[in-house]
Parts: sequence; C-alpha cells; structure tokens
Amino acid sequence: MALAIDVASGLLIAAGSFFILVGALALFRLPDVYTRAHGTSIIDTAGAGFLILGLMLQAGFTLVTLKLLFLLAISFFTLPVIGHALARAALHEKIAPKLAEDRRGRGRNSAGDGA
Amino acid sequence: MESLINMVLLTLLAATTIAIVGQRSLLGVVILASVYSFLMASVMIVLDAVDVAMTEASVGAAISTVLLLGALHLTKTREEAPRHGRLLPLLLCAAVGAMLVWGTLVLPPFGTPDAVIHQHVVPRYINETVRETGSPNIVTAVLADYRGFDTLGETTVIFIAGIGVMLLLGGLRRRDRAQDSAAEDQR
Amino acid sequence: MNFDLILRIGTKLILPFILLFAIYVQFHGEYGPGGGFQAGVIVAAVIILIAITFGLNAAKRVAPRGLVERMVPLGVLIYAGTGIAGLLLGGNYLDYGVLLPEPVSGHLLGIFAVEIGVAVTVSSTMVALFYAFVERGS
Amino acid sequence: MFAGAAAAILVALALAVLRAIKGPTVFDRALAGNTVGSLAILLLAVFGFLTGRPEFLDIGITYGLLNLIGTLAVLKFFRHGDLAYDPEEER
Repeated sequence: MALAIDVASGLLIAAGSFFILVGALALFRLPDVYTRAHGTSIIDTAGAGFLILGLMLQAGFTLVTLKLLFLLAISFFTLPVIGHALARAALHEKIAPKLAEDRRGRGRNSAGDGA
Repeated sequence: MESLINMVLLTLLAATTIAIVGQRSLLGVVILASVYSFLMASVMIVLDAVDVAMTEASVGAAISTVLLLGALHLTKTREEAPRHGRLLPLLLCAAVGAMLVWGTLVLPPFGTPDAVIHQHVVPRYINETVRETGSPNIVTAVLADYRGFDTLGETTVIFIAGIGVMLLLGGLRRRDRAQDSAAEDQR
Repeated sequence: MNFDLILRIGTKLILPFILLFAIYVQFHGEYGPGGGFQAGVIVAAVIILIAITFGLNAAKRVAPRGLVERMVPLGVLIYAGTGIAGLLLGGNYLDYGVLLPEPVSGHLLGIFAVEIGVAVTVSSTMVALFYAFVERGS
Repeated sequence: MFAGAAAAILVALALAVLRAIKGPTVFDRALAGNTVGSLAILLLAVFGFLTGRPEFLDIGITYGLLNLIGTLAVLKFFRHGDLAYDPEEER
C-alpha cells in the first residue's frame, strides 16, 4: 500500500515537474505577452496542481495536507485573476507599450479611454 | 542538494541585482525588486530562518512594491542618465565591497556550533525558552521577551519613521482635512 | 466601463482569507513562523488591496484616515503600557513574569500583548504611509 | 524524487528570472515576476519535504495571498498612472 502511494505520488510529482518545465520554457521562448501568459497558466494549473497533489499523497492525513490544500485553493483563486488582469491591461494598451512616456500623460489618456 | 539550491538562488539574486542596476525604466526596477524579495525569502527558507523569510515575503511581496509605486507616482517613471562619470563610484563600491569581503574572512565558517556568538546566551535560550516563557518558537520568545527592549526600540523606530514620512508628504494636510470634512457633509 | 469585474469578484473572494490568515499569523506566532510584524503587514496589505481594486474612498470607508493615524501611536502605547504594567506589579520594566500568578502564563500574556502592539503600529503605519503617498500624488 | 522536482523548479525559476530581466514590456516583467512567485511557493513546499520538515508552508500561503497585491498594484499603476484611481467616479 505504501509502495502504491509512493509510486502514485512519484508519478504525480514527475508530471508536475514536467509541466513546470514546459511552462517555464513557454514563458521564456514564446514571442509576446499573451502566449507567455499561456505558459504561466500551464505552470499555475497543471504544474502546481500535480506537484501539490503528489506532495499531499506523501504527507498523508496531517496538517501539512490541509496547508497544501489551502495552497492549491489559493493559487487556483488568485493566479487566474492575475492572469486575467494582466491580459486585460495588455489589451488595454493597444500596442506593445513603451515605458518612456511621462506617466501623467498616460494616466490622462487611459482615464479618457475609460470614460 | 541544499547547497545546490542555495547556489542557484544566490546566482539568480546576483543576476537580478545586476539587472536592477542596469535598468532605466523604474517600473521594471520595481518588478525586479519584488522578484528579488521572492528569491531572498527562498534563500532564507533554505537557511532555516523561517521568521525572517516570512517577514521578507510579507513585506517584499506587497508593501514595498506598493510604496515604491507610490513614490514613483510622485516622480518620473524613467531614470535620468547620470550627469557625471561612473568610474569613481564604481571604484568606491569595489573598494568598499573588497573591504567587507576581507572583513568576512575572519568570521567563523557558516553554522559552526563553537562560534563565539553561539557560546554566550544561545545555549540558555535553546535550553530554557520553553520552560521559562512557554513559547515553543524561540525566535518569538527572544524578540518579544528576552530582547523586549530591542523590539520596543524597533517599534518606536517604525512609529517615528512613519510620522516623519507623513510629515514630509502631507504638507497639504489642512486642506485635505477641509476636503474630507466637506465630503463627509455631502454624504 | 466594467473592465475589472473578474478582478473585483476575485478580490472579494480572497479578502476574508487574507484577513483570516493575518489573524492566524498573529496568534500562531508563538508556535510557528510569524508574529506581530508579519500580521500587521498582511493586514495593511488587505487595506491596500481594497484601495487598489475598489478605489481609495472604499479603503477609507473601511479604515478611516483619522482612525489609522490614531492607531500609529496606540501600538507603541500598548507595548510600553505592558512594560509599565510589569513595573506596577512589582517587576522590572517589560518583565512579564509578574503579570500573572504563575510566571510562564505571565510570559505568554506579555508576549501576546507585545505582539498585539507591534501589529497595531506596523499595520497602521503602513496604511498611513500608503494614504500619504497616494493623497500627495493625486 | 523531491530532488528532481526541486531541480525542475530551479530550472524553471532561472528561466522565469531571465524573462523578468529580458522582458521588453512591463507586462512581460509582471508576468515573469508572478511566475517567480508561484515557483517560489512550489520550491518552498518541495524543499520542506526534501529536508523532512514540511511544516513551513505558512510562508507559501503568505506568498500566494500577497502575490496578488504586488502584481495588481503594478498593473493599476501602469494603466491609470495612479494607485487611488476609482472607476466608480467615472460613472
């Protein structure tokens, strides 16, 4: 039984590591913001999910499992929100934005767009 | 494995620091500073300094970013090119860094139990904390109980620093008060 | 203009958990990582998150500026008052052993009160700094 | 097993930090910083199991809860140029 749990958690952790590597590679290699957001979401969902599930199998029914569950729930709550906000903001700036302009002019422009 | 994790994290810290130095856009500097605090807290975890790691996480993840952005709001978001040469500051920093490294040469190696600092009061803390204060976390016991005066001083320093920054920034306080009360009346 | 609907809903969902975790860090600091400073910073982060997502006025409805600026010295007073209480009860300054009949629980009570003071000062200072920066800018 | 996961997370961390350093736009940097945050959480959990003391997940929860705030602050600052901008005032 313990062996089965070890094998299962090992497989889950391996899958999580694989997805983490793939997501990081996508974050590093892909051309623009939205595709990189795709890589990040791979890390946040598949990688973190499989890895934390494997760690929960290792921990057994303890407080550690509960904390890992909280960790998983928190990442599933916040990270999509962050990704959505990022994509929204990147979409709101039509082109690839440069940071050289003065901030106040940019603030007026975006407020005007919003109204 | 721990030493490998340590080395990788410290290398990434060095890369992030060099990138912060070379960065002109201050928004990028703010984001890289948050990355730095993430990596630094991970290093603290690897070094078993859990409370320090938690402080670094809670301060660096949110508060320092927000306060730096608030400071950027009052200034420009792009750093001006330096007006004078960079050679002298570089030499100065290199000299100071070399002096500091030379000073660390006489320190005992990391984690040796027979270092001087581990001989004086640390054994008593480790042995007597639970019996004397009933707090299993020795760090909290030392901070709040054994070194209570120091923590009182730190709290007072936070208080004084906050008051100072508020006095520096809130030059228009009376008008703000008027506006606030007007807003209250309107509600 | 309803750009941030998902943002607002997600923030509303996550806010109570952040506050609950701040309370956990505050009261669990004697047994695990954490303590007054971290809890205060997390509470300040809650107010700042409200200000970022729902605007500064919403944050001021939650934590009025006058209250925040009164809480800044209050924490230091709680801390120093703990020491003076030990002084009045016949011990040294910041000697918690005399706060309660048996010393160990007295020490626990003293650490508890001191951490409360630190949390109050740190959180209110952070929020007050945030208000000062933002109001100076706008 | 844990060592392999830690190595994978370290490689991913290096890639994310490189993207945060390179990233042309501020969104790339924010994205990479967010990824560094979540990878730091995972590294923390795996390191706890690696050293056999997985009790320090509170710090990971702190990351996960506070990671939101820094990214949102950067995004709002970049979009509105002001941290106290309130969309309600526009209606």
